[in-house]
This record gives sequence, structure tokens and C-alpha cells, in this order.
Amino acid sequence: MAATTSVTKKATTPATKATTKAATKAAETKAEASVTPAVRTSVTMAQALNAALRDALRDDPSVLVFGEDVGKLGGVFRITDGLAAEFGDDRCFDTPLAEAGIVGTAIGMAMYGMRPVVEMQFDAFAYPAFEQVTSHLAKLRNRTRGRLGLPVVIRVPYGGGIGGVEHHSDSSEAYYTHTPGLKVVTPGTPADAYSLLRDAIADPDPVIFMEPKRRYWTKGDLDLPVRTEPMDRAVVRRPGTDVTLIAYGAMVATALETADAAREEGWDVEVVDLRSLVPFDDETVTASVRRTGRAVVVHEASTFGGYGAEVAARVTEQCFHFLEAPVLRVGGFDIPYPPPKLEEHHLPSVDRILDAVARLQWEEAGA
Amino acid sequence: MAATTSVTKKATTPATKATTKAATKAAETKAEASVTPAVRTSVTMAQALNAALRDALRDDPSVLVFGEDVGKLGGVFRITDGLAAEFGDDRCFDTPLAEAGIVGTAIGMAMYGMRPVVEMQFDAFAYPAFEQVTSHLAKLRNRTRGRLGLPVVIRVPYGGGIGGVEHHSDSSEAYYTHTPGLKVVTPGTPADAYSLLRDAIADPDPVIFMEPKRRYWTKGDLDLPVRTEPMDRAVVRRPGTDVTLIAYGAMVATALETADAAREEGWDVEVVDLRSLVPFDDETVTASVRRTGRAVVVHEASTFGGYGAEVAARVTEQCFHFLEAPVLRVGGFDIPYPPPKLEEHHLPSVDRILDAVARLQWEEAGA
Amino acid sequence: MSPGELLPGSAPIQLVDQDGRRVADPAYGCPDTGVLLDLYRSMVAGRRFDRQATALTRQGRLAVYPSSSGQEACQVAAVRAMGELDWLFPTYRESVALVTRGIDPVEVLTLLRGDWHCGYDPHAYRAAPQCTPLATNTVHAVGLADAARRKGDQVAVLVFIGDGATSEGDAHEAFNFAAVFAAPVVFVVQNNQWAISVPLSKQSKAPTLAHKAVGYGMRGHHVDGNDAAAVYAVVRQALDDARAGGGPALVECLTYRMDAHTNADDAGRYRDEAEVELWRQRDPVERLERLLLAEGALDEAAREAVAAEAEESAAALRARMNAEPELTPGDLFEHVYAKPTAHLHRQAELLAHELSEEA
Amino acid sequence: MSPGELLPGSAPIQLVDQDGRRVADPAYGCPDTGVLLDLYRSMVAGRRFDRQATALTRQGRLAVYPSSSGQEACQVAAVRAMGELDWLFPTYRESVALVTRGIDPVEVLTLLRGDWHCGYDPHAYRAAPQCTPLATNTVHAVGLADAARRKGDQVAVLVFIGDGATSEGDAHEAFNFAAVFAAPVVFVVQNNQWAISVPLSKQSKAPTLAHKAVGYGMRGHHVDGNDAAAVYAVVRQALDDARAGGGPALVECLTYRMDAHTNADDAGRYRDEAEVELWRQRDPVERLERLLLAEGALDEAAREAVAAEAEESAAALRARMNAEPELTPGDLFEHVYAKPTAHLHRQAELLAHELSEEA
Ligand SMILES: Cc1ncc(C[n+]2csc(CCOP(=O)(O)OP(=O)(O)O)c2C)c(N)n1
Ligand SMILES: Cc1ncc(C[n+]2csc(CCOP(=O)(O)OP(=O)(O)O)c2C)c(N)n1
Ligand SMILES: [Mg+2]
Ligand SMILES: [Mg+2]
Repeated sequence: MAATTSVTKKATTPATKATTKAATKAAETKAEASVTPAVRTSVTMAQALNAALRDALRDDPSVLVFGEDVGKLGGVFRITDGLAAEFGDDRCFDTPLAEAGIVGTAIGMAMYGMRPVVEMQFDAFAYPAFEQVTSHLAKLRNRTRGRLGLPVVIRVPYGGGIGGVEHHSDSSEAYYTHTPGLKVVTPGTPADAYSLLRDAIADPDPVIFMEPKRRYWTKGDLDLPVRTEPMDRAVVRRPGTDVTLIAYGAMVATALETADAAREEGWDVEVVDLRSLVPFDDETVTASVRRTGRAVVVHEASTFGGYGAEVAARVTEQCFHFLEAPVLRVGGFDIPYPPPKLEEHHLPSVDRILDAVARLQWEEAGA
Repeated sequence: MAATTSVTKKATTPATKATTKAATKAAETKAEASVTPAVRTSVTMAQALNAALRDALRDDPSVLVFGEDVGKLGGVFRITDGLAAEFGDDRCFDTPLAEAGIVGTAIGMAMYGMRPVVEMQFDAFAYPAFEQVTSHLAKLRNRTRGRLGLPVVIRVPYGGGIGGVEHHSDSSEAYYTHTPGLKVVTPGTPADAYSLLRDAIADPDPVIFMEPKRRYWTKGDLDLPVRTEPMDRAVVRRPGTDVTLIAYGAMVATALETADAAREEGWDVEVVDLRSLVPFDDETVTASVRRTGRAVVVHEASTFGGYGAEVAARVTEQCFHFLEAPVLRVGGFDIPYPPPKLEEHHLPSVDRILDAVARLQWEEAGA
Repeated sequence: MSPGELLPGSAPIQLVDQDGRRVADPAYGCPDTGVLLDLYRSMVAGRRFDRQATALTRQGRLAVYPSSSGQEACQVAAVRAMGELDWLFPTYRESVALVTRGIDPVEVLTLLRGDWHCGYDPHAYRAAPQCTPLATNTVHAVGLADAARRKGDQVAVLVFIGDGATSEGDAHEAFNFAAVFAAPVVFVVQNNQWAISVPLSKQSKAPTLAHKAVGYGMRGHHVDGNDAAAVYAVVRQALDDARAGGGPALVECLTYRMDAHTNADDAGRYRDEAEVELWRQRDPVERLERLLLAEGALDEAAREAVAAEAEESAAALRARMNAEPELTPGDLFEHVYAKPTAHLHRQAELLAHELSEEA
Repeated sequence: MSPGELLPGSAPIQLVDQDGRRVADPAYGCPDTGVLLDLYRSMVAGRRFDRQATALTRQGRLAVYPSSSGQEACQVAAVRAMGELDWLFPTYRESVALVTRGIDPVEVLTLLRGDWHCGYDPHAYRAAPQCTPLATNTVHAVGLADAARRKGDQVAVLVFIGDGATSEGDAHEAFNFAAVFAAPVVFVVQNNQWAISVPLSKQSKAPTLAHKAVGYGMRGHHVDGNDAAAVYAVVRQALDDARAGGGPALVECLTYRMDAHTNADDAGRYRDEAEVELWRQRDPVERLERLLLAEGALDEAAREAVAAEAEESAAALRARMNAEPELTPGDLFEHVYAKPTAHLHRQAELLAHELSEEA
């Protein structure tokens, strides 16, 4: 994995922060290579995603990119910047404004051999497509006994921390992870953003690709094209001996910060980045927790019935006799996503995660 | 609680099994009382629900019942049987065929002071309304700082075991329980069906009322109108000392059967019926598990990321030092709901639950 | 297109009237007698199949059956109007359409007998699985059609929905996407006037359902759905236009659901027998038979041969459906993903263990 | 209704042309001069408010602002056409409409400044919260209208949506429910010709968006949305009809979004300045001003007084928005349910503990 991650200050005006550098780079070199050539440089997650889409479009004529405002505008987060210009309106195009329509047509296109990659503009605006996702996208392979697979990728910018008004900061992953037939993936670093998106597009199954939008402007030094671990593997981002922080998406960076801060408190924290929420990499996670004997799961989504509940439940099942304390969860509160001026209190912070670590019954066990 | 429950043979042709007895009874006595008078008799869950709707319509002029085929037909499960005839088309009526439209208009009606009780014909057919439920129904009170409460009840016949073809047997509760602002309730007995539905209709908040459709024809001896425990309480359906089975909806009867069978294996099983999935009654559940030291959560829904994960995670957090073994989960497999001819293998059975109980590390602890 | 061009006519397009007499139409010619004979034969076979399926349901061989009775002209003629490479998107109601498409009747009934969800190979027949969630198939149809268009393939798509399903948001999104993308898709609305217990008058206040097309800048046609000749002519033209780049069309076929919604439904609770009787007199099969007999294209012997052939197929179907299908519980874990996950593998083992314990 | 009655005319309804001259219309009379003066005053105030909000955004006082610039005639005239007891269902774009409804501008901007989601009391103003998920508000509007109808109240509902939002399934379901229930609701489609970066031509192929009404058996009107007099007359008539039991109507107001989608958007990426310039010449405020000046209903002194009044309100707003709102973190747990649950109570305690640690 050729990436290091640095967290940039949170951006409140997404659209203006996006850049077209990667796009231009890639366009310039188009004639020479079939993939964006190796350039070790500082790359934002947004740029990495853009490059992944570009390379996929270039490598596979069946790949199509469509959704709301993904054409000329390049998406409100500029993830599709330059693609319509480079590949033409037949490969990257705007649709009418209707999310069920977008996912439904993607399904039909995939039935005809295409590989649609569609964008939902924000997390909460994917909900109108819920029936198409749940009753069709997730089930069609099963319903047809394998005769109709659907290699569709649905890109969902998710989560908060960008100062967005209501409906722009939902963490909706639990709805998808509970739906058999879907794969659910989320990158925590720019390198993974590129690699996981390439994997997702190449995957024969539908993938809900959750993009932690507050990390779009996080930079990593990496070579493009970069390939990291396979899509279904979790990764130990930082080894430690005392406790395992299990995180994904935007919370990977927060967990790493917490690990730094925890060192001052005398705790050696291991950070696991799940990357793939479905399927779940039991092997990596279980090995870590058996080693450390303590675990905290972190996500932005509301805690109750969130994805962290599954992680806590299954880790406990598999590591019960290794656990010094119950697996704790640090998630958003069980409230509708609050307004921008209060979101910092809602989202898991380094301090709140540290508090959870502190509650892991150190005295008793240390004795 | 004036109810005993008996499980009838599973019915494969729902529509023909429904009866209008309760309806006729209630209609006859309408003039005399403001609620259906006390008649201790054998009542099916379907009849109890029908009576609850009738009594609510009678007691409160702001209650409206609508949805697909709920008028003349009385619903495909006959839960609204006779209501249009008794209360007129202005109080109980058919809508055009559009679930987002049904939930959305219910929201608008509630804003004007009505108490809409709407029916989704089957679990999977509530998905088109997902955005209305998630982005509006759940959030409007919060978005308006309490100025617009939405006393809307969405009735969702859910779960399998009725021999229904695809899309007719989903267990969708986890989607709702993870959505703050919704209450989620599900009866396991005819008496609770009546009482919880009355409570749900009277509640100032939106309630997703999940009806375990395979138990519609389960009978109980009870007095109508019956009132059981308050809506937000779990109930110990059967006391026991060795292990707690935590169940809800259709699985309550299965858990009770399991408890009977377990006795032969020498286990004294306690059965907790959750009734209210949101809010969760920590007090009752925690007390039980601390007493028994072992727990198994049972539901029909797919296990991964299911509601049982939340139960297992929170029970473990609260009972860690009382637990002899990890909290186990018995749920549906993580597959799309299978065809009728295979559903018996998918759904939690007495044997499968007993197997889970057997895996609760009895040897070690017993030593 | 100007609004005038989009508006359907004031009366349903008809090429053969109730008494089996030809009707002249300014826009559409009547299909050849050969085609009419084929439609007749297919309708007789379709109806016999439908009766057989209903009988099988009574015997408990099917979990549920939504009958096509009364709607044979729509289903048979629309499918016969399709080209070899065209794709069909049916709902749960289109068993007769699927049989007409050439799919083995046992495969058509696989879903409805409670066996695996889709019994046939969609690619082999270019027929999508039967679709239960209402109107969702319309969007899939548009997607497939548009993919074909983008590839430059000469493929059109025919998708069926009911009158009730036109109320769903997905129908609207499909109509609009189709029009905006000029996707080669023909929406055939079988307006059988009921959505379970809800009559059309409570479903829509549109002058006709074909009028919905105007709001999308799409052509709308209002057709006598019990006139197989008219359905064939209009759908065929619409598919040809679509394939040639003329964009989508909406074809409303006015017909009637003679049976209850499914075997589990009790239509007596919500509609009058008199209404059903009225439509019995408009029977689509008899109508075409009258024409063919009157014009000498069919004689008594041929009529009997057609009936006998249908009878034979039904007997074969009956025999094959008497055998209980063999289902393997372990298959539950297949085809959830292209490659089974470790997680599902463990669940499969659990089930295998249980089954071995029982045995 | 016959299809002919439902079809909108071929040109947008106009009562005042671009140069401020009255235009005769066979169906609608021009509103009284008093009304026109009021519309003018409100539009000037609305525009000044809008400019102020845009300025506040630049200063970082608002999280985001979707400007109404260019759409003042639609928003102001439609709201002014409403009765006291009527309800308004706005989207995120309708700040000017809400100010026109009499809501305190600070309350209108509460959501957009990142404070609590809805700043005003919906019941006090009979105005629903600003709605962000597209077209979802149309269904709520129908529900409220139908509830009022069922109660026998003389209440009509006005709901705004954009051209883009008409593509959503919810719009379709709302139109249909409204028509079937004869709900007293008027759908005002502000066709500003762009949905962020997507032009109308990629959104719909309908002759006009008003033509969508036909498919629901509803009246559709196509109006010059930069002509406040026409918007007022048509919406007022539609609301009156609706209140009187005449059912719903769809009013398409053809207008233009002069600014970018929001302050975060860069319209230069997708549209030509020339197009914007064209519409600048069709300015709705100047149009009415020309008429009033020409007819002597407004003189220079009055014009200045109107401007000064608007300036004063803007200054007051600026001053009040300079103060940072006081938010209480503990309020996060309020109003999730009518009565806080034990579970939320524990989470509130956790946060309170954290905050006390920090302090
Ligand atoms: C999204 C959705 N909602 C509800 C249903 C339940 N349902 C099945 S068929 C039906 C009526 C459909 O009527 P119509 O579209 O006219 O088709 P028909 O059955 O008459 O052929 C209903 C309500 C469903 N299948 N899907
Ligand atoms: C369901 C949903 N999908 C996507 C969005 C994101 N979005 C916000 S405004 C907008 C464009 C809306 O265009 P239009 O309806 O014409 O209204 P306008 O902004 O022009 O007033 C989009 C795509 C949303 N708010 N809701
Ligand atoms: Mg029908
Ligand atoms: Mg617009």
C-alpha cells in the first residue's frame, strides 16, 4: 500500500474545494497509456476517485457513468469532473432528476451487459431508490439463479462534518449492509478510494460504494494507478497491543488521531480499517481483538441498530473468552442528523472515543 | 394481561382465512357503547387488529384509515374488514396505488390534525415509501422543534411462513429501528395486537406497526377491548432461570415452543417478548439476562446487521460480567428471502434455537 | 412533437369489432390473415394454459395464480408483435405472454408454484423475470432499451404494466427517462380496469391512460385491448418506430380481468357480476374466431385441431406439474453473490449439519 | 373534463408584456392597480432580501443560500394570491416566498445559516418547513389539502416545486392523488429552466410542463413567470376554484434562475452568460415598475420610498444576522420524540458530562 494519509481541515463549501488537476493530468496522458500512468504525488480522495472512474471508462467500454449533474458540471463534488468531455455524452451523462429511475435504468443496462456506475448526489437522496436497490438490485442474481448478475456500482457520498444542512449528512450504510445480495464498501484513504472503486466496478455483484464526503479533500502521497488490498479485506492501519479501534470511512482518520492521543494516556491502540462492510472480514478483525482483548467500534451513523451493532455482536461471539470488557460502540447519537452548528457534538470525536477506551475496565484487568 | 395464545397451523391462503366475526360483533353493538364491549372469546390476531381500528375510529374522529384495498375489500388480510361500511368512505378509503403517496399524504393529513393509520400491503411494498418515512415522517417533529408532531401509524404486515412468493415475506424492521424519530412496535399475541395498536394510534409520534402476518390467525382467549402493558415495555412471557430467549412478533410463539422443548433437555428457559423495538426496554431485558446469565436473540430477518445485533450488542454492554457465554443470535440466513418451498429451512425453528441454546457453553459454566 | 400529435384519439383503436367484423382505421391496416390465424391459435393455447394453471392452483400445485383470462388479446398480440431480438418485461400477470414468447410453461410457473423465483433463463428468451413490485419493471425496461440504443443494436423493448401500476412513481420516472433518452421501449398498459379491488375511477381521473404520454412528449395510443388485430398492429408499429430511433410510446389496451385478482382473491366483495357478464360478451378469442370463421380462414375442423393442440399441451403441463419439484436446501446459499462468501459458507454448513442430524 | 379543456394554451399566459404594457387575455383580467402596487412593493422587498442573504453568505453567515433572483414574480405573486387560511409548501428555494408570507426573515434563514432545521412555526404562518428532498413536499401538500377538504374547511394549499423536481416519482403520485381526491391544491412549478446544471431539455420532452396535468385529468396552466400580474391572476383563480371544490391545478410559471444554483455552485461550468443576459432583460421587477410608472400609479418619490423601505428591512436583517445564534447542545435530544426516552436521556447525560469536562 503506497499511501500515507493526512487529514485536512474540514471544508464547508464542497463544490469550490474540488479541483480538476487529476482530470487534466489524466486527459493529457490519455493517448499514451491505457491507464493513468504512475505519478507519485499528493492526491486527494476526490482526485483518486475521479482517476478510478476515468481509468475504468478507458479500460472497459461497457462502463457507463451517469446520475444527476455528473456530466458538464462533473458532479457537485467534482468526482466525475472531465469525464463527459473525455468520453462523450454516451459514456458519462446527466439523467433526469429521479433516483429510482437512475438505479432502475442501471439495472436494465446491466441486464444488457453494461457496467453502470451511478452517483447519488447525497446520502439521503438515495432513499427514493430504496425499493429498486432492495427488491431488485440486491436480488436479481438470486432470483434468476445466477443467470442475471448485476455489476452495478452505486456511489453514495455519505456522512457529515461538512457543514451541510439537513438531509446532506446521513450515514445510511446500515440500510444497505442488512440487505443480502449487496456488497458495501467504503474507503478511508485516497489510495483505497482508487483501488476499491476499481475493484467495485470490476466486481460481478452490485456494490454500494460509500464515499466519506468529509474526506474528499484529504490528501495522500501515492502512485496512480495504485492497487491496495483486495476489496473484501480489512486492514490493520496501525498496529497496537492494548485495544482495537474498528473504524471505516471518515472515522478511520479519527481513529488514527485517537490512537496518537491515546499514546499519551499510555494505551497502545490498534486501528483496523474495515474497508468492506459486506462481506465482513472476520479473520482480520477477530485476530486483532483476540490479540488486544478490547475493542471499540466507531462510526458516524446513529448507534442504535447501526452497523457497529453487527460488529460488536459478531466480535463478541467470536472473541468472548478473549475479551476483558464488552465491545463498546461510539457512534452518532440516536437523533436525526443535527444542524451544522451542532454537528460537532453529534459526531464521534477523539475525546469521545478516548472516553470509551477508558471505560474498558482497565483497573480490573490490569490487576 | 387477559390473553392466552395458541398457535394455529400456518395458513397459505391468507385472504380466505380471514373472518368477519369481530367486525359483525362490533357493528351490532355500536349504538350502545363507545368501545367494543367486553366479550371473552377466542379472538384471532386479525380480529383483534380489526377491533382496535374500529374502536379507534369510533373514539376519535381524527382517525383515518387508508391504503391499498382497505375499503370495500377490507384489505388483502381483511384487517380493515367492515370499516368502510361502518364509518364511510371519508374515514376509511382506498388510495391510488402508490406507497410514497400514501405515506406522504398521511404526513400532510397529520400536519392538519388527523391521525392517519395507513396500511402497506406487504413488507416489501413499503420500500417505495422509504424516503417519505426516513426523511420526513421520522424527522418532522425534530425539524420543527416540536411544532409539528406526526401521529401517523404505518401498519406493515411482515415476515414469512405463509407460503408467499418473492417480495411477500420480508422482515424489514431493522430499516426502521435504525431510523431515529420512529417508534417500532410489533405484537406477538392477539391481546397485544389490540392493545399495542390502540396505543400506537394514540401515540403522538409516528409508529411503524409491524404485524407478524403468519400469526394473523393465531387465537387468544381475551376480553375485547383489552389493554396490556404500556407500549414501551417488554414482557416476560414465561419465566425461567437458565437462559433468556429474546423474541418479538412471530418468533414469540416459536420461542415459547422452544421453551417447552428445552424443558425436556433440562433447561429452564425464560422468554422475553420485546413488543417495542424502539424504544428498547433495557430494564426488563437486562434484568432477565443478569438473572439467567445467558441469552439468545431470535428473529426472522436476516441476521447480519439485523435488529438482533443491536440487542446482542447492548445486552452485552449492560450484562458483560453476568454472561456465561456470548449472546447468540438466531435469525434468517443472510440471503434474499427464499421461495415458499424452501422457507422452512430459512426461518428460525425450534430446533435451530435449541441448538443455539446448546452452544451457550454449559459444560464450562456448569463446572 | 406538437401536443396534437401526442394526443390519443377519442375512441379506442379498433380493427375488428365485437361481432368479428373488420373496421377500417385511417392509420392502421389489419394484419394478414396468416397473422390473425397465428394470433387465434396462440390465444386459444394461452387460454387453455391459463385454465390449466387455475385448475392446478385449486389442486394446491401452485402457491398463487394471477389469471390472464380476458386479457389474451393484449398479451398474445403484443408478444407476437415483437421481433426475435426484442426484450420482454412482464409482471406477475403475464403468464400467457411468456408462454406465447415460447417459454416452457413449467418454467413460466416455477415462481408461482413456490419453486425458485424465476424459472427460465432471461437471456435465452430475452424475457426478464416476472416482476411483482409494481411498475419497477418499467425502469429496467428503459435501461435495457437505452443500453441497446447506446450500443447501436436494433433492439426494442416491450414492457407490460397494469392500470393500477401507472400510479406508482416508478412508472412516471420510466416514462420520462424513456422520452428524454429516446429509448426504444413500448409501454403496454393492460388497463383491465381493476387493481385488485380498486376500480379505474379511483385510480386515475385521466381522460384515458394513454393521455399520460402527453406529459412526457411521448406518443400515446388508446387501443381496444380485446381486439387482437388492433393490439398487434399498434404495438408492432410502435416497436418498429422505436427500433428505428423514433423513441418510446405508451399503448393503453382497454380490456378486462375476468377472474379475481388471483385465486386468493374474492372479487365478489367489490364488483358486480353484471359488469363481468358485459365483458364476457366482448371475449377476445371469440371475436377473432368469428372473423376467421366468417371469412373462411378457419373451418370447424381447423378450429377443433387448434383446440385439440391446446388440450394436448395442457395435458402435458398437468402431467409435468404433478411431480413435485426437487429442491435442494443447500441451494439457498447459491447465487447470493457470484462467489459465495466465507460468511455464507458457514451458514450453509450450519444448515447442512441440521439436515444431517434430522436424517 | 375533456382533454381539450385540460390542455394549456400554446403560449404562456401573459397580462403584462416585457415592456410593461398590458396584454388582453380572454380568460384572465389584470389585477387591480392596488394589487399590482402591492406586488411591486413585495418584489422589491423580496429582491433586496435576496441580495442581503447572498451577501450574508459571502460573509460566512449562512451555510448555503439558493437565490430567488429572477423568480420574484413567481414567488411573490403566488403567495400574495393565497388566502389567509391557505397553506404554503415551499422548497429550499422559496426564501422570498416565505418572507412575502410574513415570516420573520431571520426565521426564514434559520435553516440556511446552519441553525435548527426550521426557524418558524408552521402553524402560525400556515407554511410548512422548507423542503429539501425534491418533490416530497407535493405529497404532503396533497395530504393537508385533502384533510381540510374532508373536514369541510375552506382551505386551499399552494405548493412550489422546480422543473427538475417534476421528474421525481413523488410529484407524479401527488398529482394523481390530488386529482383522484379532488384535493384543493395548486402545484406551482417554477420552471427556471435549470436543475443545478441540467437544462430543461434534458429533463423533459413535454411540450410544456403544464401538459403534464392532462395525464391526471387536472387543469394545467402555462404562465409567463416573470409577469407578476399573470401569476397572481392564474394562481388566485386556481386557488379559488380549488377551495370551491373544483379540484387541483398545475400552474407552470416559466422563469429563469439568474444566479447559480446556490452560492456553492459555479454556473459558468454549464451555461452561457448570453442566456443569462437575455433573461436579465426580462426582469420581472422592472417590468411591473415600467407599467406602474407609465400608468402613473408609481412616481419617482414612491419608487424611492419603496426602495428605502426594502433597504431598511435589509439593514435590520443584516444587523440581526450579525449576532451568532446561541445553540444549546443539550437540545440535540429534544423533539426526537414527544417525550424523551430513557435511552436518549442517557445519551444526553453523556454529552453533558463531556461538556462539563471541557469547561
Ligand atoms: C409496490 C407494490 N405495491 C403493492 C403491491 C401489491 N399488489 C399486487 S398486484 C396489485 C394490483 C395491481 O393492479 P394493476 O397494476 O392494475 O395490475 P393487475 O393486477 O390488474 O394486472 C397490488 C396492489 C405490489 N405488488 N407492489
Ligand atoms: C431527492 C433529491 N435528489 C437530489 C437532490 C439534490 N438537489 C437539490 S436541488 C437540485 C436541483 C433541483 O432543480 P429544480 O427542481 O429545477 O429546482 P431549482 O433548484 O431549479 O429551484 C438537486 C438535484 C435533492 N435535494 N433531493
Ligand atoms: Mg389492473
Ligand atoms: Mg429549476
